Amino acid sequence: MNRAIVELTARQLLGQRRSLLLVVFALIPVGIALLYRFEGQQPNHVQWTANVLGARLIVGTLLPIAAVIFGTAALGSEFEDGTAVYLLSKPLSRSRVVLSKLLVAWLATGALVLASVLVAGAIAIRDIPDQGVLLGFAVAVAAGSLAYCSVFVLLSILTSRALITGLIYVFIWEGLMTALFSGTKVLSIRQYTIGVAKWLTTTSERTFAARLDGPEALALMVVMSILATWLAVRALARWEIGESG
Amino acid sequence: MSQRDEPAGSIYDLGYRRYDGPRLGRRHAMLSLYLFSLRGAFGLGRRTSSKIIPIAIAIIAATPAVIQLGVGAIVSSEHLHVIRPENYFNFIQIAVALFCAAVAPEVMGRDQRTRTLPLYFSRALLRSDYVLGKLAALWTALLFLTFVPQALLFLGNGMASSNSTGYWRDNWMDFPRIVASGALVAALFASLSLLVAAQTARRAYATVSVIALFVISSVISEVISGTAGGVWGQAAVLLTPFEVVRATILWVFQSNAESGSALAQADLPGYVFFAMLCAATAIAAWLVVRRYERIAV
Amino acid sequence: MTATTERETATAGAPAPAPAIEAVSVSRWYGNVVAVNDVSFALGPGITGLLGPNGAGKSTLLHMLAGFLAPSAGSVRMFGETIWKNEALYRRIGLVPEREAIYPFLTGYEFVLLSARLHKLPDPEAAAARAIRIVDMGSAQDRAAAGYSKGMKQRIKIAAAIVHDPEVLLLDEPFNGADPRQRLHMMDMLREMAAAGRTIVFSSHILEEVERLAENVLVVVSGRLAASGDFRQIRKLMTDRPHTFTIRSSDDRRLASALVSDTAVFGVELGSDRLTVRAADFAAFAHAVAKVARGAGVSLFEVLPTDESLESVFSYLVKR
Amino acid sequence: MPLLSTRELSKRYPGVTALDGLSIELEPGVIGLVGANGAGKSTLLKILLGLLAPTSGEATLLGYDVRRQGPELRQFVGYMPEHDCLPNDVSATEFVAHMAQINGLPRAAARERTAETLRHVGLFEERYREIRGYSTGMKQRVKLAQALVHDPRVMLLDEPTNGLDPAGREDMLDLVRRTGNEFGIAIIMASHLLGEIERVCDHLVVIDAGRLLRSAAIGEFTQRTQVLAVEIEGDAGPLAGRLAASGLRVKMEEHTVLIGIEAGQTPYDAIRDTVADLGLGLVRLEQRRQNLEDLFRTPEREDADVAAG
Repeated sequence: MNRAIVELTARQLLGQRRSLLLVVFALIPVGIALLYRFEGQQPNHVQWTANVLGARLIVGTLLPIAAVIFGTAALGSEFEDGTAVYLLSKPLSRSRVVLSKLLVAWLATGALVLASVLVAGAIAIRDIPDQGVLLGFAVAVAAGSLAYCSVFVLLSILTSRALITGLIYVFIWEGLMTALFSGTKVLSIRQYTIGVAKWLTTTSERTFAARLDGPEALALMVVMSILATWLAVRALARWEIGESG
Repeated sequence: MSQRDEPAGSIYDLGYRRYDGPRLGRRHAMLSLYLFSLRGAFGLGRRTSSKIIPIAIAIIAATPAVIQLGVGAIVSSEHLHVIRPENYFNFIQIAVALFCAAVAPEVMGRDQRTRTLPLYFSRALLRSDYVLGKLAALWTALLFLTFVPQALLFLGNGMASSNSTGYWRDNWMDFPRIVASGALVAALFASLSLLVAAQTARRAYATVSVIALFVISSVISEVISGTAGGVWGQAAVLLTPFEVVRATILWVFQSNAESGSALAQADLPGYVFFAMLCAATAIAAWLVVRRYERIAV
Repeated sequence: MTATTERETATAGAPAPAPAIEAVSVSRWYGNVVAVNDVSFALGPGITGLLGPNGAGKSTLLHMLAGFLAPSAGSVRMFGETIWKNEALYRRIGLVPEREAIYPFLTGYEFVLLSARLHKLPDPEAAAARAIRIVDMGSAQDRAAAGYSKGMKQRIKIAAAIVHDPEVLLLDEPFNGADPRQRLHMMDMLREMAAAGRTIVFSSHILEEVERLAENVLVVVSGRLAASGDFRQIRKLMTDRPHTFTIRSSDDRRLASALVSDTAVFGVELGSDRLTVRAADFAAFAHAVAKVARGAGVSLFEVLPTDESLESVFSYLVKR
Repeated sequence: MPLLSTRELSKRYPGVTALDGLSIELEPGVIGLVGANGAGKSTLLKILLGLLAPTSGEATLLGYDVRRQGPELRQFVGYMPEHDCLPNDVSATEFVAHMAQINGLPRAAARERTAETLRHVGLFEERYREIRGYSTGMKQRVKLAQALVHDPRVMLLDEPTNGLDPAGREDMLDLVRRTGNEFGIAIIMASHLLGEIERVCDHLVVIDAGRLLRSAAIGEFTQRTQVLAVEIEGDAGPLAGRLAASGLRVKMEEHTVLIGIEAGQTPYDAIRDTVADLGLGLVRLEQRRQNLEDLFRTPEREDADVAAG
């Protein structure tokens, strides 16, 4: 890690209009949780919180969108703007550049989504025992952010169209293909995240179900994160400037 | 040169020539911009790869009409109307959304991306003319999805009918309704997607943002409808352009929502949706004009 | 200093230290397109101008020198070490890229400080302040870079590139966007840095500036090295091109007939108010002209060489 | 009617004054516009083009008020920006014809003039290809063509040679010169390269800190100075020493000796003879001209310099 790069990236990611947009996004689950609290008609709060708020809104929408935006912007925007050369022409190893960028993307995504989970969840679940749903999603989201970000940082080194590619992965692959073909779940960070969340709860299968077993989901998530990070380090080490500069 | 027997031969001046013809001003400029953008929306005059997506989506949007006509021709039954005009949008809504996502950034952000805006704004054109020309272009392009297939379907149905005159007499009211609903749908989608596309010069961001607008508004609307009761649950359908458009079309055709659908549950009067559509279109268009009035070039 | 001692031990026994920059049979191709073709040169302290038409391979070459592109064949060395994938060498290199992009949210000072911190300088604040003073950006250092003009961006980029006091400075089109005053200032600055023993390479399209600044030029044409060295020496090597002078004098006609008989001259043309002389040997003519004029009793008012500029050398090399 | 006239034209941004009460009057011609970065050059161009509204003051171009008669005026204005401004997925023909129509030309006329203008700027077969594949030089030509296609009465060119290599630069300058002289279109050209201005323009406007520094014919900026420059092969020291000893005021610059001429002095023969006596090679002998660059140097001029030395 390099402190100067970490600070730079933090300002890069947080000081822009898109971050404000993301904060608005993160407030949407909170708003919906409020609505649920005062106008809701569902009898089972744990079920609603886990399935609708947690799995659908947060893990299914907010988390991947925040991760794809922060993850591809952390390093990708440097290539796009032509500022990457300032980092790469310094006596520090390129693996440090990647790790510093990844760290900030992860922290930004994680903090935003975690805040949304905890606040919205606390509102929705009310005061009954929550069967570990809040804790489960909090931990799962923190881990899921890392997996998503490492993949998106890798994408941003490999292609200049990382944002589009990332969204295709999120919406088409994870959203559509996994719904149609169950086997693709082993390549879906969304399913890993839900699997980990489920593992940490004590809910019944009828209240809240996951497609992957907890240990299996966690193992896949770890493998995916490490692999993506390793590939990103390797790709940046071999990176060459484009013909246009 | 008056003598005929002189050998014929002249050297012409190929130097710079002045232009003394008419200069047609703002209206002509706007019209040219409109036509150029409309052509660009379908990739005409561009490389093949820019034509594929818009034209493919337009074909997809026409497919239900073609199938219905085909079925009508084979079965030759007056009463086999799989697709009623008021339901046509349900078949093509995804195509319309994708078309907006693919084409709106092409229509709107392109000149910002390539920094062509200063060339437009330093010509015989006002900034508001520019935006209105672009809006009109996307609106017209969308009519090829929301109106043209249905108009063809209507005409085809009439001609395929064993009793054409009777068909026209019974159904003539459908035609103005098709026109009105097609125009309204196109207007809302054009202004909303241009508003999003106008916010960024980067094409990928614009495409993604347009899709995000449609997906996220649908998810939110659906979640709220399923979660909350009362006024909130009712009003949730107003949050997504798809339901607003669907309901407005039903209102134009004086028809009712299918029982069990979100609209049926919401049970709001049709004019509310029509008003929502008009208001959203106008506000979005105004915001785009405002953005371009202020944009520094 | 550690880097220097390491190098010294590595090359212990070698008589001469390795040149600051050395390209050994460097080629680079993209698919079937050869951008740089078997180029070799060595550069030491002083200012070198890198010239070439658009698309001749200048940027590719500069990017290879900067370690941003791997040569497809051959090697690029700095102080005897390969630059490709050798981050440690950046301690001794400063780089000013062509694109004007700077982080828009940083102030000029923060940008230079970032560079100093990434170099892990012991006192980054002092180094940043010093570099900003050199480029004379003190008055704008606390403004966000988003509001800088092109010339200001160039200067702050140079400050960031020299913050660690590098021995080698590579600049890609450094004068782009600079106004006349900034150009003068930047030229003086580069001259001073070269005088202090640094190796400076810059690319430029503005031949007048290269002519004034660079002692040494590298001319790249179609991916090949077309010429290198002092351009005046290069001009002298072009023996198939006569040197032309125009002369104004008190009596052009008499001077003309006197010059015709001189061996150095092979053509004289009498114009309305001046004389055009073609000579095979530049130096021989230069040595002859004053003597011949004195012999003929003619006063010389003006003697101008007409195709000795870098511009004419360059266009000759490109069209060859 | 003057080409351009501004009265007390100002543009202020929060904290920055780009134009500060600029008053100028210019007759048609090829006019160079020079100034330091941030001196207000591009602000002036943008105000004339209607891309920016002035804070106060007035400006008329071709007799039209730039603020109140913008669209009418701009039918007769061509603008070539400094930056890239071309879409890359259409052909030059298509783009330039479109721009002609945006400027009010009917379709048929737009097509005809497009073909002709592209020929003028030197684009031939390639004009039907996508702009994406063009070289920098070709793109600059398209940019010039779109500014010229509607036969404007005045063209505003911002750094027209930006990014061009020496040959491309030469071609572009030639085009600009022809446009101004042969086609009779007034040109206002902003550039940082004084050499270019000197070659192309017949009038120069210098702006500094948002105010008019000087506006005059080019010739007035490049008058001869009272300094002779003698460049020789090899060391100039001995020559300088001899000439100084003979009572001339001299100064040395590498291979060149500068000699200040006082009224009535004609040191030509002395120089010739000294060079011949010392057996030196005479490379260059000329009376120095004032340099446009001197405008941007610290105030002392070369004359004063030599006089002092």
